[in-house]
Amino acid sequence: MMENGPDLVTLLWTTLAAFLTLATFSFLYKDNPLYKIAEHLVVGVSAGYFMVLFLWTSLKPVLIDRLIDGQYWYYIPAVLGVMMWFRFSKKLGWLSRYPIAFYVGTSGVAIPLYMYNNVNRQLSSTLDLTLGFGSLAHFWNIIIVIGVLTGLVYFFFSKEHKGAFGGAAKIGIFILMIGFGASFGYTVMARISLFVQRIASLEEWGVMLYTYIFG
Amino acid sequence: MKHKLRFAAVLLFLPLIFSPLLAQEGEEMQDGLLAEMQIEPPPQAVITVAEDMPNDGGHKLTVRWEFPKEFTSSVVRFEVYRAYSPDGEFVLRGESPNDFYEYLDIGDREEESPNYMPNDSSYYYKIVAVGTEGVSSESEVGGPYKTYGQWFHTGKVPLLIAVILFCIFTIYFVLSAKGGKELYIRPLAGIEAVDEAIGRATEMGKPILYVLGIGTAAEIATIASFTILGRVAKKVAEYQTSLIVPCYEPIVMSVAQDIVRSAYLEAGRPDQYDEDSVFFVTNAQFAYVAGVNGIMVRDLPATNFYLGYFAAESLLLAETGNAIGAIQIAGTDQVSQLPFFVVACDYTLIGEELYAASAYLGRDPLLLGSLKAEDWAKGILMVLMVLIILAVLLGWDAPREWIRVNL
Amino acid sequence: MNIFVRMANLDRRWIFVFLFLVVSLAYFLRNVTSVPVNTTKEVESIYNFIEGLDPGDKILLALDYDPSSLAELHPMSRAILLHCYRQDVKVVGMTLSQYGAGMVEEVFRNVKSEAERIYGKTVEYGEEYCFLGYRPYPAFVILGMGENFRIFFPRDYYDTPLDDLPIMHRVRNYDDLECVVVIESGTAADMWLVYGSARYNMPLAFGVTGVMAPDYYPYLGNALFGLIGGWKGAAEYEKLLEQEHDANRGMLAQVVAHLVIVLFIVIGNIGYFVSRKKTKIGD
Amino acid sequence: MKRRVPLMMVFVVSLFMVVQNFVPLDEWNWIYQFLLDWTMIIGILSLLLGMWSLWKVHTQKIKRKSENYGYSFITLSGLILMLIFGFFPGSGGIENYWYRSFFYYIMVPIQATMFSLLAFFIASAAFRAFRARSVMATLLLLAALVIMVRFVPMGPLSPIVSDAAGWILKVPNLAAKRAIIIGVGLGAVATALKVMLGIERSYLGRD
Repeated sequence: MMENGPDLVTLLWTTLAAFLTLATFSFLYKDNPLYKIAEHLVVGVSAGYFMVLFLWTSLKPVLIDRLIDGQYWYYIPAVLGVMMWFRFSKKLGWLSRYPIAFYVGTSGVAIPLYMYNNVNRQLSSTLDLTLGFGSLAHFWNIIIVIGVLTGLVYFFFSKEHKGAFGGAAKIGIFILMIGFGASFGYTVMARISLFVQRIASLEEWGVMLYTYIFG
Repeated sequence: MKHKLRFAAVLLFLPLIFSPLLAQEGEEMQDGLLAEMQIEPPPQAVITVAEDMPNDGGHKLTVRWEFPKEFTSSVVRFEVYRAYSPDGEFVLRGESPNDFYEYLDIGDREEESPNYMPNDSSYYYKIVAVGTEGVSSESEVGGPYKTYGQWFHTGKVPLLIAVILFCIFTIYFVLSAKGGKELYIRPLAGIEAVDEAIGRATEMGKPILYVLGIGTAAEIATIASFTILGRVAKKVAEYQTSLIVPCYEPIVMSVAQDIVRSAYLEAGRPDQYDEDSVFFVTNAQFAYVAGVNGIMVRDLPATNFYLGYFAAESLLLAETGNAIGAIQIAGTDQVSQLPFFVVACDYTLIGEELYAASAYLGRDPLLLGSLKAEDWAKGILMVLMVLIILAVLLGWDAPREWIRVNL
Repeated sequence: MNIFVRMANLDRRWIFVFLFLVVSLAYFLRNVTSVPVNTTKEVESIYNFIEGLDPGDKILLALDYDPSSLAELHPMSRAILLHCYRQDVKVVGMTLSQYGAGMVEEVFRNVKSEAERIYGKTVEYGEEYCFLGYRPYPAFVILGMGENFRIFFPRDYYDTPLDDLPIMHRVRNYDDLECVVVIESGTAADMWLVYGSARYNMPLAFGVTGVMAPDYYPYLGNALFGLIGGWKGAAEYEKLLEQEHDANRGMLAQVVAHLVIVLFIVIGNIGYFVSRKKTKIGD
Repeated sequence: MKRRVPLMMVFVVSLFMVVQNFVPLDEWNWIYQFLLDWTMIIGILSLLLGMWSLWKVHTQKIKRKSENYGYSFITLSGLILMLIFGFFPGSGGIENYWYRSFFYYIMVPIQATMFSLLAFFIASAAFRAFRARSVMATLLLLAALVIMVRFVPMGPLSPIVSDAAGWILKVPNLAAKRAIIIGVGLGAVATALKVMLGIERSYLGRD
């Protein structure tokens, strides 16, 4: 098949993909029927896609297979999940609070995790910096520590940003802004490559079309 | 030649093997013969201990053995064998280099795994020193050694202390706030703007768009956003403006529906609540963006809120919102997305400010109390940082290790 | 309307059109022309380090990525491997990426034949390079290798005992290697820092994706002696090596895109300042 | 029953989630994994609510003949087709040819293109926002400019720019990120605690 160039079916699918790519790009100009088609199509298709995917690859092995297997304790989450459906009823709608409460309750996992990742680890890695005036690198580390401290001052809510405290908070927000600018500037590279990849896929389609027509 | 000799030796001593008492003697003599041919097997390793690895569920053992150092060059490697009983089947677990007398036997928790290593079981080990000439010597069987799970992860002591201290702070300040203690809270521009933004939408007769992000209902940022949504929806109900809440996740949608309905109820306008104002779009990231952007350019909301967990869609939403001239208030705890919100939105709640906002808007003393706790924690953290840095500069490194969490 | 006011309030669609055309054009010209890439210290220091090694020296190259970041990271792996082969530096390869072993093995084989073609040398498995394969539990592996490679890698990817590989003779742990270079798309980077560099203090360099790079700049100069970030970093290395390839071809589009954006920022600012002055006078 | 039991449930589940982090025992880990399965099962079963909502929004648009209602047919047919491809007996589920083709040739290109629009939006946002209006805006602008200009060959100036870019990424960028991350950590823990203790309960709605 490949020796004879692309087959018609693949070409048609790829043409559809190219058309939808261009339709999505047309949003840059303004909202228009082509974009509306692409948008409405992708919303419907993706919602269906995940419904099917989750049912076959998650719900079946995690719940249904286990229930068939006799792991009856999995009836508890199944019942909780079904309680969500009581929302369709006005009278029994409050039953859905049970699964929601359980679901929200699992957020407790964040307490040790955030404390470790965001606080303990950051504190330790700040303290691991070698400070001093001996070398430039060590001097910059002092600046980093000052930056972290002033940044934290900015996040104080119960103290008025006035006087020396206000000055520190001001330095803090300045450092935050430099950080934001840097991240913004650095991300440009990654975003441009996304666009280049789209052009590459359009080029691929063009080549395919050309070889199909002219051989 | 070698084989012939060995064969002859075996033949010679064959009858003796049948007698267990004499068998050993025979082996010794065989060894003597081999020594004559200068192929001496390496000495035996002696297993000293197999220790349970701490801080796990009991599926790892560290085997240690002793071996005369001067024979290192006569050994290629050590092979580690393990069995469930001293005379059971010994299975090769791994190898160790010739000068390393330790092996970490890592097993799996899952019974289905071929590498399954149940906890609370006894294990027996045998070390085979593989000699350079292909002759190896087995150690005596060592054991039984037990693995067991631990009740507490000792490396996490600093983490536990941090969590407990913070809990105490929070509870203390919440209780004292409940007691009616007045708390000062510095103004936040993003929060002050909320009323004005809703008012503007009312004047223009345009809707308000509220995006909860793409997190689940268990995401902390989403939970913070729920509270803010409650306040916004109440204002919206009072001003009789319309609200659009497109959702990414069905549970988030369900919660948001409850919140908006309650807000209308609280504002005394339950009849004004439109069930379809909170709806599901899709749970594919960029399809969701396509949908929300479509809503924006067609319904032209006057005010957009983006509060919660956001990934790459942050700028796609914020730029479209900017193009339609909406006032935009954003907030997320995702550090990588903050720059885009800061650049493209009118007001941005940076990180912790998002969590604080839910307390601000409510002016609920209970919620405000926790802000005070956060400030105290920050203060202590800063003092700790400075003190430890001073200690380290003075050459005392120990405090740095005290606060380190070792996973 | 005054031209400066117009400059300050340019319709964003002009930017879109301009960017679209210019970047597309740059993309289609990728094989025709290229841009000079200015090299940075963090990449140069890796290049100079390897350049300064003696023939026969050995380095450890960990390719901890999987097919999803192949496009961005492969040019780096390729450039570093080629450089080592050119300098007759021997490479001990490994991966800590669960889905990467097969792909990484292929990377080694492909670059081997490419190096043979370009430099006319024979690059032989076991002599000039070897591939140890994948092991789970990255933290343990990195720690273990600080004692002896054979603890976690008694045998290589092809099940050959390490001692049967000439390249591994008298290589015990990090001390017997000149440096460790990690091309990384996942979380193992942090572990290389914490369990590798902090504990064993070996010279360590990273090649990471563009999104990850800003997070590792802070380690430059202390834990890391060099850092290659994304396409640009790879392009720099290719340029230093004088082996311009994929990364350099992609650079033209990147450079013009950045130029366009900078240009529009400048236009916006000029328009803003001049028109603001005018209105002030007008008031 | 309507409020107290859910709040107690939140407390118990939350507390378990905190404590299990410190207990490496297998039994605890098993419960933890089991509870994570619960969240997955509840999440997937409630997808039905999402589907229902999507269906209702678009059928009502059609019924009311509101603006652009014609496009709602596209959404609904996309949804129904995918469900048929995936669930029709004997269709092969996720291996179904049409299901996969719709994914590869409709979902992937549109989503990837949507993502790539960021290249343009990042440019227009930079153009509009990077004006030296105030000290803060100027710092933002300068930092971004230095990082972007790093790409452009400028002869003898290049090493200076690359040094400056390196410094920005290394010093203020790190300090800024760390301060935000620590703040987020404390805020998130406080919020999670408030949820656990039932102080923050807006997610339950009111009666």
